[in-house]
Amino acid sequence: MVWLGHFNYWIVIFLMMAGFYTVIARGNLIKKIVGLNIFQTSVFLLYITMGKVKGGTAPIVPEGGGEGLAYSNPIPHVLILTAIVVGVATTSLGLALIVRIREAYGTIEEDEIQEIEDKSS
Amino acid sequence: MIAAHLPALLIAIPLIAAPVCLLLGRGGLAWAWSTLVSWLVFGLSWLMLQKTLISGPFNYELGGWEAPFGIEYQVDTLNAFILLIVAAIGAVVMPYARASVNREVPAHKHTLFYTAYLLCLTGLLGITITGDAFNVFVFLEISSLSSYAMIALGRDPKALTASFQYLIMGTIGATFILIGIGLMYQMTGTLNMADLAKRLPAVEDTRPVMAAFAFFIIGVSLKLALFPLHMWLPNAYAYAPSVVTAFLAATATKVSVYVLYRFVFTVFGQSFSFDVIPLEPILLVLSLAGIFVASAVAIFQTNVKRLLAWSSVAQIGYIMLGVSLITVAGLTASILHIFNHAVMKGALFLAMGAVYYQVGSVQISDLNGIAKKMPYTMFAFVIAGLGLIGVPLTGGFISKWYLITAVLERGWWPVAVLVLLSSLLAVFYVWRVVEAAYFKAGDNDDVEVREAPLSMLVPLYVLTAASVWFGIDTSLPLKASTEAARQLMGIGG
Amino acid sequence: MTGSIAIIAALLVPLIGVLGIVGARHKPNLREVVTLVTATCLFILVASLLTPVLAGGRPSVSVMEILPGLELAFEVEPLGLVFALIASFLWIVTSVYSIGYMRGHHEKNQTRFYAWFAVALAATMGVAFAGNMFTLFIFYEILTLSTYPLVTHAGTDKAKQGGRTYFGILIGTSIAFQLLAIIITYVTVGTLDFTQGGILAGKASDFVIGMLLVLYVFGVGKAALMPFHRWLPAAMVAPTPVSALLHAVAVVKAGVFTILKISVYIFGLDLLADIGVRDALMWLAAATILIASVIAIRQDNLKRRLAYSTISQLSYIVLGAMLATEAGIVGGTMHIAMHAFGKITLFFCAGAILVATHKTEISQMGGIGRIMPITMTAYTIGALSIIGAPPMGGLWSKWMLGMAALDAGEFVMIGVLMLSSLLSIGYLLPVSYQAFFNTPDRHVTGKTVIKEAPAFSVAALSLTALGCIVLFLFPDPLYHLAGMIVTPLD
Amino acid sequence: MRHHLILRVVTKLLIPLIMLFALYVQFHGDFGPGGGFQAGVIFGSAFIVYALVFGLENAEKVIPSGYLMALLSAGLLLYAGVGFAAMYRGGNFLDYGVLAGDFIAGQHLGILLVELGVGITVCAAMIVIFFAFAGRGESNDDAEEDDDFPSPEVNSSSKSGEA
Repeated sequence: MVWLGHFNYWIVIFLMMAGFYTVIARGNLIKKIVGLNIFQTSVFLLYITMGKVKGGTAPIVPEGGGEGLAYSNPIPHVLILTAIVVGVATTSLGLALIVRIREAYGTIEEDEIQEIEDKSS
Repeated sequence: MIAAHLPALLIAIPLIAAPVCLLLGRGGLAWAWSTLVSWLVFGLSWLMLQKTLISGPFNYELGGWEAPFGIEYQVDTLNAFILLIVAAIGAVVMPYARASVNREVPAHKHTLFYTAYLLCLTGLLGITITGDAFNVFVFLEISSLSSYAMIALGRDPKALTASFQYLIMGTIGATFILIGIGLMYQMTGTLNMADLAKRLPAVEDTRPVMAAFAFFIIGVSLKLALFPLHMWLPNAYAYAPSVVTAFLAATATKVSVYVLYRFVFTVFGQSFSFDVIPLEPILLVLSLAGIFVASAVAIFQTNVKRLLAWSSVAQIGYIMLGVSLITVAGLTASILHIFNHAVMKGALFLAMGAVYYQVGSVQISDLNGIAKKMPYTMFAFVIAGLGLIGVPLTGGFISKWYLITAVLERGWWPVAVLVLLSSLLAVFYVWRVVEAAYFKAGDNDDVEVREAPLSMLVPLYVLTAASVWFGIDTSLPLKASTEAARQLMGIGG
Repeated sequence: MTGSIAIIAALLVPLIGVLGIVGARHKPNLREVVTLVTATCLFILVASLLTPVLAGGRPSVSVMEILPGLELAFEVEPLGLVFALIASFLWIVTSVYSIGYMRGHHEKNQTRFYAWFAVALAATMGVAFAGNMFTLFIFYEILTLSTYPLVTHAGTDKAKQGGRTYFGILIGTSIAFQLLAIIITYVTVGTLDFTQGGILAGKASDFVIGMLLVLYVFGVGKAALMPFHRWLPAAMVAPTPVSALLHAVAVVKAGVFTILKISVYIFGLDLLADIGVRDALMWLAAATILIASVIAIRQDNLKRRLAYSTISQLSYIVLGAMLATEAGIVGGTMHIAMHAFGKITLFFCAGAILVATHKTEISQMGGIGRIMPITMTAYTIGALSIIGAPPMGGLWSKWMLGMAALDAGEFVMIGVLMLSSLLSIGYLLPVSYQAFFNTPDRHVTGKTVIKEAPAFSVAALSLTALGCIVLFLFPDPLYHLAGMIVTPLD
Repeated sequence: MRHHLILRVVTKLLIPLIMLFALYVQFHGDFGPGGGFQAGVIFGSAFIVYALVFGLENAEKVIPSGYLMALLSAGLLLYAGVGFAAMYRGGNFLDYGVLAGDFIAGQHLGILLVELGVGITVCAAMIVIFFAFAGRGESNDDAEEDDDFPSPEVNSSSKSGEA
């Protein structure tokens, strides 16, 4: 049951490896970006789940003060908000690059691009 | 007022300058603005280094929040020195950028280019100055994203794929760093570096901390292009616009090395990094392998920028070798080499930028006989190249001298021999270019190739002169790096 | 003028000369006048140091501290002074010679030639006056770098190839071996200052000291000890004045000078005598002497033959140092001077022949003595000096080296010296024979017209030939000065 | 999309609501969940929906890309401006406490302005990204090309102080 108790980590690890594998194994640039996103998302989950405090509520002080209440830790969420924005920026930049690569090479398959580059040099 | 707010100004000024630059619109205005800002930042970083050398490390609390709760900027000699390097390279490269960018980047993208440059500068400065682990990640991504964009502005379509590859690798690296930071936070509940350093020893033999260390180090190694995690670097540097290459080669990887110093020595602490985790043999082997493999590959490159990029990978090896010694002398050598290499490699890439400006190519075969047409540029290349080899009276010699002295102090004779032998590989790759430039007859003499404009030559010669100057008058870099190394090792103030 | 100012001036004068040379690039006459004036000034400056040194003084100056404990410092001691005097005096002569040669041979880029020449001389002065090993190394490398453009002056593929060998071996050995040795010395001893009696004694284990000696001797590639001698023949692609001054005097002598200096001031003779591996190095030097001589005999190209002769003669000096006796050092020092005058004469002659008749191969030189009598007479004088026959200066240094070998009980070495003298007769005198006694080529029969090289060149080579004789007649000042190296007055 | 009458009407109805909700999220951020990031994205989505339904050309008439650039910068400048104002009034960079008479009021004012800056920038960035990608296929002339690069960087920089 100890294993099950850490189920969030199992999810994180599974997603991380799935994403990582996609980045490495797929030749399609878009799929690479998708993999990268999955990879990043797993880390977001890692952060978010670590902020949870057993029995804690949302970290908003109720009216009249809430002495004795346990709150979940909001800091990981704030951090990961930033990381998500970074992820969005990375994704959009990556996609923008793919658009331009497609215009320059006419393909977004890595091996075909490689072939064209080898020919030109 | 300025003295008290130096750390904040150093980041805020380039940060706020970026949107202003965007608003300034097209033409020379954006360039003039970013040049002005670069020099301002350079002045500020100079003041800051002086301040730390005189009165020791100091902190700046953003938003007035106290240290473990708010974000804090911590300045000591080490990062003040690195900041100075970054700012100085920026200040020198910017006047050069005008002509080079006009040649290599389409006109309507100039504003965007300068905006991206300012953001990259902000990011690099931010990584270096901040005392908050998560902030490191954020600034790292700012600098990385803007450098991906700048690299992609290169003329060659290969710049796009190089940038994409860098983006993938860089993001994986950054995400690894993020995981590392997350695990650290989970175990200690703090993100402030000083606070982390206090709390980590209590939990240092837990697996999450070890995992955090591993993730972090691998992530940073990716960013600093430690062999064999360097695959993104050669193409990215080879196909980026010349200014970008010069700027990034001199600063980006160096700043990542700083992050490594900071976490290995300050945050995790020397005993954890080297006793609990066997970092020493790992770094030693990888850096030596990097030096030899990358130098050997450099010899066979046909594109001079690529050749220099491979040489950068090799030079990173020297820098990391200094770290693996875990002595004050080794770290001093390492930090010195960061400085000297930044100056030399900056000069070399600027020289190649000038060649590209006139010739439109940096293939060795297109450089035949170029020395007759561009004597000043190639002379600077030779001088900076000699620095790379480590000839006396250049900065490269000083750092190599220190490195070997440090290696011998540890009694690692074979390593010292290897380091010296590897210098000979540098002779080969530098001399290939020199021979082409000076001895081969030019194929197409009809093409009008003249000396580069003065606006490019002056920055080039500033860096070249610096590489010689700091080989003779070593007081500034030596004082700063010795002091920084002592602080890192926790000896003295 | 005080000693320290003279030292600094000696380093700066050639560099100021460079500015003058470059400034006068459009007026060849003015340019050459500048060169001559610079060379003369330099010689006067160096000569002015003679008085204090003879009085037992060691004028010194420390310019700046490059690294903590490592200064750019200069100190004039007898050995360095001998070297500097020779180099600066011969620079004047070579400049005169160059005027004739470069114009007569219609070389291109003459300004570049004169400018780098002056830089090389400045570096030579730095080597000669260096006060510690660190300073010496710096100027040693500058010397290599500044002569590279001279070696590759022609800019042809052959020049490039030669330059590659030259640069590769000299930079390679100095970085891989010499620098390593210097750093090890610094790490173990904590100083690199040249000190009478050496600095290494008692500071390191026998093994380390032995290894250091090997590293130093091989690290000084300029001494052309086999197997690192290939650069010297390769450097013969350079214009003849370069071969004459730099590759018979300044550069190669900087090499053996460094070895002598290391022997005396880093190891110290007492320590040196105890090092086991010294024997092996001595044998290597002996082997180099003989092998290079044999190779020299087989060369048909005059300059290459002279180059191998130089390799052989340089090893005399290395041998002198490795004997680790006072007489050996004195003999070595004297041989620096004697060989310099002899060999520069020979190179001048080779150049003069090239300019006047465009011949480079010995086999083509039949009867050339009738066309160029002065040149070939000078050649014979120089050759006799190298062989060590009276009445030429070369006799004295060989005499001293022979005595040193006797002192050290190395009888085989005496045999080597004898044998090599015979061999040098074998490779030098046939040229004279060919020139004077063989018939000229059939095609140029008819009356022989005397057609010497340009007057400047002839004057220069006559002067150096005369020098060989003068050194035979008055070797005393030199002997006195050399003696002061091992037994200082104070 | 010209014929989808229902879509057009519903969109027109929705857009003000989306914007209003965005403003709520924006200004309620210091009492409850919300803030500049979220609000910016929601506000931007109003324009994106408009562009989807009424076409890119019309959307660009509503908010020309020149304005977007200005907005991108303006948000960031507002953010940094607050920081400098705090510095000017004797506090540290971004020390909101000194902005108004007493500490609490200063904190309120500071966070409100900063979040507004973030909101503006994020909103503009989202729209710019959308326009850049959406406009790409139609016209490949160079003039369009510059839109794909500014957004990510400016976007990423906007949250630098936020972290």
